[in-house]
Amino acid sequence: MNKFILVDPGKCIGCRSCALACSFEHDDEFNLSLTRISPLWMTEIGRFIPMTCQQCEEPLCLDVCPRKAISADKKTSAIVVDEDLCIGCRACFLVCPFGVPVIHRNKGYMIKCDLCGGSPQCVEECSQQALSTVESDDAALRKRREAAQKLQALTEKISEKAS
Amino acid sequence: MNGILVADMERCTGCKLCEIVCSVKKEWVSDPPRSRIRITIQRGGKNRLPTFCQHCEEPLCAAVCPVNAVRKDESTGLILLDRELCVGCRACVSACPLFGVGFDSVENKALRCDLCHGDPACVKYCEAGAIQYVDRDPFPTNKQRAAAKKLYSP
Amino acid sequence: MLGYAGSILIVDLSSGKIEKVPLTEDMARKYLGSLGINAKLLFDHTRAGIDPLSAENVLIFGAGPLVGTLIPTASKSDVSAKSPLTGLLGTTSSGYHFGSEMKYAGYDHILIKGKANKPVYLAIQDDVVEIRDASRLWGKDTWQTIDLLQEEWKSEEIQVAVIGQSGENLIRFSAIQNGKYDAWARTGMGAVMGSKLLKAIVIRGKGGIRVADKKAFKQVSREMRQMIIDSPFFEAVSKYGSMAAAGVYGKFGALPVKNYQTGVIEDWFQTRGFKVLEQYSDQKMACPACPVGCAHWAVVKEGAYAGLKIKGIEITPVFEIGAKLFVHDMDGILQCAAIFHRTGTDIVSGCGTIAMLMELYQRGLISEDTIGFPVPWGDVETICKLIRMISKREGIGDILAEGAKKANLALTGNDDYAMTIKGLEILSFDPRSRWSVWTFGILTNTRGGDNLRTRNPVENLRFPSLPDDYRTEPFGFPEEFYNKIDMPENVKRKIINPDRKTTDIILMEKWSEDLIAIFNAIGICTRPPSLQAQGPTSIARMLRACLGWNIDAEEVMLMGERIWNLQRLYNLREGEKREDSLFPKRFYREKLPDGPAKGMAIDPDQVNQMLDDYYEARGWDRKTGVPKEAKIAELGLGDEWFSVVLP
Amino acid sequence: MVTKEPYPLYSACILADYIADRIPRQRVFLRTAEDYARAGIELMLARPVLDWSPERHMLYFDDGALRYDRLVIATGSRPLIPPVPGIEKDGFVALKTLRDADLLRMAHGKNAVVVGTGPVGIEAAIALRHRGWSVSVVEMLDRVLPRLFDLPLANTLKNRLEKRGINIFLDEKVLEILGGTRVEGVQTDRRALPADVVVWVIGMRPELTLLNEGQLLLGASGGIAVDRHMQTTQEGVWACGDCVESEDLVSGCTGLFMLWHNARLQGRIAGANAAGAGKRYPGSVNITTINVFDEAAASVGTLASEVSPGERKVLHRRSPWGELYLVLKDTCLMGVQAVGRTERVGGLIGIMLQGKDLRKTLVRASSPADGPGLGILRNVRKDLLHLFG
Repeated sequence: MNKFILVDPGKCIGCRSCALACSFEHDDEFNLSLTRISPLWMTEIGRFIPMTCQQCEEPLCLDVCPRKAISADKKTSAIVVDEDLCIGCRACFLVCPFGVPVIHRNKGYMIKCDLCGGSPQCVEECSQQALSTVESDDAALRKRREAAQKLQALTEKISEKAS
Repeated sequence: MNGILVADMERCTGCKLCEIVCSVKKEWVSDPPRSRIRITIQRGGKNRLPTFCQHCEEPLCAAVCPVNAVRKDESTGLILLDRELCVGCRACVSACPLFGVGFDSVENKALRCDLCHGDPACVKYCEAGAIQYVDRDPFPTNKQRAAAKKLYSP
Repeated sequence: MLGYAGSILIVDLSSGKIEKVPLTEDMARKYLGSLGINAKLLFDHTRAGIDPLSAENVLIFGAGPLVGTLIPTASKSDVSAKSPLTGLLGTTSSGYHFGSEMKYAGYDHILIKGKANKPVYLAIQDDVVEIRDASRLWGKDTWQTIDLLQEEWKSEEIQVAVIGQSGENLIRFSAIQNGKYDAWARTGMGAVMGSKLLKAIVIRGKGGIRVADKKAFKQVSREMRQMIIDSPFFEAVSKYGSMAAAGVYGKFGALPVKNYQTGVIEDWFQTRGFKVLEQYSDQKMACPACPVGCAHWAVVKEGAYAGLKIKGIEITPVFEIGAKLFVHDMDGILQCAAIFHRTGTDIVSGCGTIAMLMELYQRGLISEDTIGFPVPWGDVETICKLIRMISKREGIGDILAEGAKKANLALTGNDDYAMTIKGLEILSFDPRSRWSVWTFGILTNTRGGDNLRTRNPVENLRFPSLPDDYRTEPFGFPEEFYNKIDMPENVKRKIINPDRKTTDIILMEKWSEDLIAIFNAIGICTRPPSLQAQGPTSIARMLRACLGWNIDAEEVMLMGERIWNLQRLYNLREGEKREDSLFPKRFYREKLPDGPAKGMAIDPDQVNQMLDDYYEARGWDRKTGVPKEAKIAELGLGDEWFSVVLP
Repeated sequence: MVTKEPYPLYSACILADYIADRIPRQRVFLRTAEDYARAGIELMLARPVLDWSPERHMLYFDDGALRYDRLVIATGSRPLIPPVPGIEKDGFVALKTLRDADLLRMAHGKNAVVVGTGPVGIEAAIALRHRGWSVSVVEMLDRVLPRLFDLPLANTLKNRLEKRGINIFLDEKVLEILGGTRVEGVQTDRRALPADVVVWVIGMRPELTLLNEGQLLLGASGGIAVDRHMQTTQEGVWACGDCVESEDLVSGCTGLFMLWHNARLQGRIAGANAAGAGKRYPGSVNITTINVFDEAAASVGTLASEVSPGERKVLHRRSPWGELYLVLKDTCLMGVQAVGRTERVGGLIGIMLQGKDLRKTLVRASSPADGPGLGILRNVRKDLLHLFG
């Protein structure tokens, strides 16, 4: 029942507020190379896609860490990094299917989304509601509900046409 | 110049050309065991894993070296080995969690990738494109882009 | 320095010398940021009367103190140089990511002087600045160049300022492209870059910007965002971008149809109004930290231009190509816009020049033989061909490349059909049908006939405003909005009349020019939602939180006035006269033939009177427009003033 | 910096190489006096501290005293020498310092006896063999390197040592050092061995002679107890190196882990924290590598003999390029020993740290991208699964 940041790429307008808020919260400066969330512009599909940690249920990064520096936070259930243990070997980056863990340029340890200890700043700064914090169970539920609504809308359309 | 090697294990064919190229470039002899990049072919040949130095930020190999022969070059961030100082104790070989350090049993010294000073030969010769030399700068990595492409393409 | 990156990068292309000098706190405190410091640098680094396309000219990129932070809409950067088109101050803003990337790389300003001996591009990665060979890029269009550079740098994250063939061939209205779809377009900055044989600037910054007070900063940036969202125009602009206004001007009969021959197009709203947007894409695109996201991603799905992908169905290309050149459909408009972007040409000036040619052709003042082919209104292929010819200076393109005014003179011996002010082609709506702060502003603008340096923060587009009373403009906002306007009470009472029916154009002009100068200097966008949300008080708050300065609203407005006067002094130094502040002749001579404003023309006497009053209000000499000594003393611009008055 | 050593920092780990003449003497040094001067450190060599007063913040020498605001104790370890008769004789060397190595190099004769088969003992034996001595090794326990390897791998190494002409006597206890003023032999409970030099390396103890009773809290293992920030129980006093007790990152046990890299990291952290930083020591990683006549062997984690027989599982694999020995407790990886390709030890540390059920890990390891550690395990997957039943 991990909490994570749900991304709605259809709403993102690529303003990078999330990325700026992220580095500001964690490092007190606006620095896009220290951000834990990056909205990327994908020309092929004409969408911005904010990429951030999915807080996997069984994270590969945690499995491969040669120093056990990655663990699930007890309070927020976010997958977090122990700065003292991390040796910056990038093994987590290599195995992460999303390429999310990155090395802090100045401090030498890995950084990734830690849900800001429970209230993610990127979500708060997103003016388009493209980001939201959800429990993974909720997400599944919401997806199902959306699908149901689409179906309903479709049937209504058809019945309108028929009448 | 500020880059690292990244291996695409799905693309690696296990041809070991990189090992030959590396040993020839660095040792002037075709001797794959003396290459700085190694392909570990797992049982049955199903999985192939190119391994090489990841140039960790706080490397264990430097920590265990009893003679300070491994040091971090502050300007490039590379972990470099001073072969003059190395006494061949293999502590770094054992300590590296990522198979990153090799051992030259001819000269009795550790072997470590120096990224050919920004122009890695293994990358140039890899036919399959399994080894890439990428910017180590985090924001936003091409890998994230590739993942996003896969995730959301129709 | 907090907020600022703290350095100015000076690159001398002649000698290859690259230098990083600190941006002093004194300079920042006096000229604030991009627009202001750019003007100061231009003033100091060039002699009076230089040839804009010579090695003596300098090209300056500047990003303001709030750019790169989370302050909503703070993303604008400014490019300045002596303009090859007007011979006066060249200055042009653009949003997108280049400005913030400059700051991340550690530079508030980049000043390029001299001239390379072969095509080069400038590669900036934080402290590592290199002048690299660009022979293989020379001759390529901007999109190809960007693709090649992204491939070379193995990253799509690099920010690129690049010129196309237009800049290379010194077209006087060529643009510098800011990425593929944005541009520092006006006043011919691309030609200055081209004259230096500088094909592109690639920038990649990994540094950060720190601010003075984290807590206060967070609070003020969130409040500002909320204020923008609460603006009466937010919904429309965030939904339709600047296209929200396209329909309104159509209704006023203020469209620049066929080079301002008329103001009306019957099917305007159906073919070129904001509703058309929905057929192209639902993807909005924003500049950094902007909650509005006024640009739109457009994909042409079918027809002759199927597959074309471009950002920004915006009012400018739609007005310029759709009305001025009379292109009927959005596909065609997008196709023309893409060619403008690819060749690196200013859409406004380009359309103004082509429209001039088309009108000459329509009136039989120029024959098909001279051009080589017919140039009927609204033909997309002809327009694209003309843009390409201009960008390569081929055939008639060589004459057109000099800008509408010079080309008109060269072709017919007079400039009757060149719609320019101070040599710069004017844009958008017809001043005869709507006289407002904006209209008068294109006359007083320091860079010539362009409106983006004067926007009335309380402009209300619901009312047509016809020029029987030149002094005032309708106000028309509810009381609560009046109370919200960020303006000192005494100023507010002077500008807006007591029963809140009208605003005083002259006083509002001065106010908004100073305010917009500040907006541009700190890098905040001038689109209506942010314009209505922010004023000197909120700007002072943001500067306090960000820079740690003890600054109040009064000082902010004084800075704006200083920047405006500095620009004026530069223009005076380069020889601007009062007589140059003149609308194109058509607006005085010809009445609008139809539409709601049928029969209207501009009265030259009224305009003259307005200018007198405006100079007076600015503390300038009533007749010559030279700033008076008292005003100069107040602003602390003594050195600059003496170099102009006693050269 | 105050030390009783007459030399600036040198590497104790490579004394054997120096003894074997594989490196010149100056290479043993890692720092020169100038290095300290350049860093602004006042170096006081050969100044043994005789007494310490934590209350008064004073250190006392035989000829003076020194006041401090903050203190970092890094006194290291001393050789463990039980009261065996004859240890005062010439030719008896407890190999610990550079001076001991110098003594050993200057020794004359033909026969050497090394007592103790820890890494130092084995390396010393090899080094002496290189110098042409006839070497015998005496070990009290049933195998060489008893704290690093279980019997199978220890036997492999023993064979290798014997093949190169080193005599090894296991399960023997030294009773007496024979001779007059000079060492002439060693008497064990089974035999008498001729010896011109005796190298005594049965272990190390923390060097705590400086401390008076109750000044600092000591741990169960006898080392100084420190918290995660390397701070002792005294305000303003930090301690690091061989003299402190630390936690093993792999097993979680507290103990003395006298390894160079642990000491070095502790030193950096203690120093930084004494200067006001808030760094945390993650724990010790006790990986030991040893070279036995150009074949490497390495070990980390728990030995099979330390796991109760009911839970213990062992996987021993031989291949042309070496041997791998995995120690499991139920389904968790607890220790790894390797001869030959020692990088496999490092590769598996991460998996040991996770402490996860290996069956789960193996089932999940479907992607080739999951790193070297799982790669090794996958190679022995069949055997492992067989082991788990």
